[in-house]
Amino acid sequence: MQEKDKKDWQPKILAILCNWCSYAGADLAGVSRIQYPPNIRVLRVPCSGRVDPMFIMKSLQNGFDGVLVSGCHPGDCHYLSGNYNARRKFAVLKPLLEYIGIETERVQFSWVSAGEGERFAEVVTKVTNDIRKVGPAKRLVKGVVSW
Amino acid sequence: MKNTYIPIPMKVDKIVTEDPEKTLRTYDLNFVNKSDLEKFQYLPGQFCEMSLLGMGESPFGIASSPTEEGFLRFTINRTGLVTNEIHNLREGDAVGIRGPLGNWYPVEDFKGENVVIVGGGFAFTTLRSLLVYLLAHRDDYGEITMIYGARNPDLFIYKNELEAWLKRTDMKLHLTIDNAVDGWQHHVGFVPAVTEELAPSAEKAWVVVCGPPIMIKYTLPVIEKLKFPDERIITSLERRMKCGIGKCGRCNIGSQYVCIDGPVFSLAQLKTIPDAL
Amino acid sequence: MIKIEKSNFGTFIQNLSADYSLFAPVGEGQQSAFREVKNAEQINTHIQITQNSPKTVFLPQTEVLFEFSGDDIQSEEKPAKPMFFWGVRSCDAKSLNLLDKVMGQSKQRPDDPAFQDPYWKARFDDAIILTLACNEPASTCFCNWTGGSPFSKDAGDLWAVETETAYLVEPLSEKGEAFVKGLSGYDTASEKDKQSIAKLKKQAESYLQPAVDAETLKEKLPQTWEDPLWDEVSAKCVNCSACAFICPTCYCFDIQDEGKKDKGKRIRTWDCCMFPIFTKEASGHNPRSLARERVRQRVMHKFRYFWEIYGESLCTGCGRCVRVCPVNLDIREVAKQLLEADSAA
Amino acid sequence: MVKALREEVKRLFEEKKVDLVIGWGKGSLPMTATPIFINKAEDAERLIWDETCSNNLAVYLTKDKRQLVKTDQKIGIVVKGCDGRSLVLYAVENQIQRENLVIIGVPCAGVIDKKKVLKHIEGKEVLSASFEADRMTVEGRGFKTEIAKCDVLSDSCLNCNHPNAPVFDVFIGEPRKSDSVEDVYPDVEAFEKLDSEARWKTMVEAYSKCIRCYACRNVCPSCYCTECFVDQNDPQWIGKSPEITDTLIFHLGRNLHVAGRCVECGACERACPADIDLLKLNRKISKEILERFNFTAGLDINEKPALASFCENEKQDFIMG
Repeated sequence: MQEKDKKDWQPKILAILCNWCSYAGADLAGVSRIQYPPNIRVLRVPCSGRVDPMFIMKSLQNGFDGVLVSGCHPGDCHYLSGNYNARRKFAVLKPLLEYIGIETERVQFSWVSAGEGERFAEVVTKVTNDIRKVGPAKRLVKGVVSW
Repeated sequence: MKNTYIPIPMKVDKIVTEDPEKTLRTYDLNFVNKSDLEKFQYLPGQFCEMSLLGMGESPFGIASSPTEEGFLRFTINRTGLVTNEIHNLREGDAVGIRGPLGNWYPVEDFKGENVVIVGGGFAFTTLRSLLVYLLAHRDDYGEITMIYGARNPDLFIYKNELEAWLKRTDMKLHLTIDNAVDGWQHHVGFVPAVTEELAPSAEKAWVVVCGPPIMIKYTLPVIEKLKFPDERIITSLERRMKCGIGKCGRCNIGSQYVCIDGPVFSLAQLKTIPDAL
Repeated sequence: MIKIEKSNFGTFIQNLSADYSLFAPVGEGQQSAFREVKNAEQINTHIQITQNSPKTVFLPQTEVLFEFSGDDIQSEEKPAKPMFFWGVRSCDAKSLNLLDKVMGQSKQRPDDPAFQDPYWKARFDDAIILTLACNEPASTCFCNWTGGSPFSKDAGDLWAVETETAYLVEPLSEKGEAFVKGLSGYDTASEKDKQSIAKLKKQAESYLQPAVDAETLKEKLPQTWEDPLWDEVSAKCVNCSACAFICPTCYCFDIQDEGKKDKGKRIRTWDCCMFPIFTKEASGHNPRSLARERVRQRVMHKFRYFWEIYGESLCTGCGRCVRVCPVNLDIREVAKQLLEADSAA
Repeated sequence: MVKALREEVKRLFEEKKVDLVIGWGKGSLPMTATPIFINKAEDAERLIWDETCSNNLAVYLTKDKRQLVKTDQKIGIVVKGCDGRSLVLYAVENQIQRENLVIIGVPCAGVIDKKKVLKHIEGKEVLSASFEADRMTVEGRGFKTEIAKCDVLSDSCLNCNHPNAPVFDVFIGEPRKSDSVEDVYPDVEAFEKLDSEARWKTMVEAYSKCIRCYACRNVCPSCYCTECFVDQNDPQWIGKSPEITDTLIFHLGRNLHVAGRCVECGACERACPADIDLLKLNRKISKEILERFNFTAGLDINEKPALASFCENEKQDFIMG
């Protein structure tokens, strides 16, 4: 990739949000007109427990530069324990992806409640900035794999 | 030489929804290039691989008859990835086909003889092709009898044509449904039972059976009882296919490849193939 | 028969690689395969048999059938230069001929080019195969079961024997004839060389185990169809496709689309009759849903079905599957068990 | 040892405690054992137990192989430590009826990885092999070599703390004292120290060799889904070709599906015809799970797998603060 392209490059980030907390948090950020980078595409899921690690790996393979998964704070899950189960999955997935050499910034997790519009904006800003720093995804991207 | 894996470009000309559930649709396809139309020579019983770029290919029996010029007809049941996508097509959309593939019903051998056609469900497609072909060359053939069954009246395909065929005097069409419903004026009962009841004569006759495996399984003994010789009992097999040209291996049964040695087989042939039925 | 001194081998290979895409055995053990080489140093000249057969070049595990963009379809069949294969064992040379019967030709529609595989033909028809006699067959080799032998001249365009100091080469086909004519500056093999061939041949053949007659097996197989022996032989099979993917004559493939509707490619990629989904239909029905049926299919296809169509076995006895099977399901043992089985006719 | 095993199995048949015994028999190649299924006392003579018995036989109790095992049939199964752990996993996951199973434990000092032997002798063909306590001798045409057994042990055996089945009905000989390896994952730690680019490069190089034969999955006792995610086609999760990202995602997906369930028997690695260090990723996951959740798969019949349970207050340092 050339320098020039790099300047114009905008990261594409998939935000997988749970229906009950983080999606509502994003909604609140919106109606409160809180500014955050426009780089995320939102995928709404019933619960962070619904997030199959395959979703995350497939997103990277199909060209997303990063994935953010956000759910209810521990103890707040609409389904009582969905986010606890999710947390265990992520606890394995994250170091595993790092281990094979996927930049740690690319896949991030957060808890954002329905009332935390401000926090949602902060999370998205941080993730976007992190991914900007590491640049366009090239590993695990189908057709673009590079060393 | 043209690459045989590259599909022939076609356009969807007409779509007919066959059943109220909208799981069966009939597609008339036109050739985009006239030269392809001229080259496409087929006979009833053959099939094509229909191709949607980016989605894949699926094999379908040709429901039109070579005597109907200018288009190809396919009736497609919505079951999987490709068929789902085909059901999303609209008139005017582009599709591809590869074919004609496979062998055909032995219409030459039928000449001067009686033909009994037994069909069930939406596997009726190539039987339609056969019937239209026979009717177009009506003088070449003896009596034509057709028994066609469906679970309920809604599930018959080509309903308009069925109406017309019922009225014809130069053929006999018997329709049957599994369970009686109000207003139904034809047979009631499974295809094997109705076939047994009608007992078409095996004298100078051929029988073509096509339908779901379970129907074939129970119809063949009935037909054998009617004294049709195995060589004159014709059926069309279905197997999972990919290449359609006898290479990729998945439709292999015994030493035969359903896609190139079949799909049309006589019972005599099938009896030599382990586990074909 | 011409003689290429080993001292000249480097130059010979160098010249060859200028005119052809030159493929030869490369690498050791599990990594060994036929790969394109530019010079003699890259070639593994002492290998008994490569783990990956030359099939992987003619029918690659995955290849693009065509790429599409909108309605536009582009395909590429022809390799830039014709291929020359150095050091193919006779079993593998034979396997290419067997594959050609399926891929390059069509028994059912011999005259219709629509039933020939254009990608296979583009590679195989112009390729020159040099069959290198097998001086030291491995203990897993059983080419003698199905009509082969370490020094067989039945397949290939050229035939060569490695002696202590040289490679002795003779043509087997018209293509080979023309190739040899195009060579200059090489001696003709002497009487003494020919004697050493006879000696090597005798020694090589002595390494092989006694043959089981594949033709008897072929006759026997239909009787075994319902035999409970199939349960026994298939019991340990885990239904992976290591045997098939490593087999020089397994050709089954799948066709898949990758990419999106408006831009992507149609690829083909090896598939295997050991996988349950290989034959699973959209309705959910599977004609070969049991492991026993799939193992039986594979054995029957190699030793019976192919024979019914083409008059010979589809197994060339290279022994790769024997070596690679994770549960040591040895096809030779299966064949012997089937032959000994007391199956009712 | 082998004699005791045969005697024991014979006794089990004679006392009608088993209808079928799954064990290892002599294979058709040197250094190779093969799974055997015996259904009568006299066939017990075919059983062997040595360092070549590398298959994890638990696999035959699940998958397609369920057809081998009829309901109410009493099955005896010979198990090493890791195979025994698979049986514990099966019990936890309700895949077996414990009461129908006679677990025959054998003490394991590690099995050899044939591929390592072949590398040791540079790809030459082994025609015969013999084993002594800590050495093996391999012979072929024109060579005879002695190899230290520790050089050719399967990777999975190098840091193994579980040489005996955790649960058994009969044990042949004395359970082997565990070596109590403290540092179980030195290989993982070493790899973690490389920089991200080097790790990625290693992965791409390793997994580019994959031919997608699924031998790893099919010999894996923890992989017993009736339909694997790679075989699903609507939606199709993974492209079927050995394209590197599809291949990697297949392996990662499989690794994650066996996370907290993998008993690290190494069957995948030994089965791989492409010689990929498949266990590397499984071991990374096992290490994480051990460190975070203090859990090791297949040891306790009453403990749920790590990813099927949770604690409310556990470390969540990987989640944004």
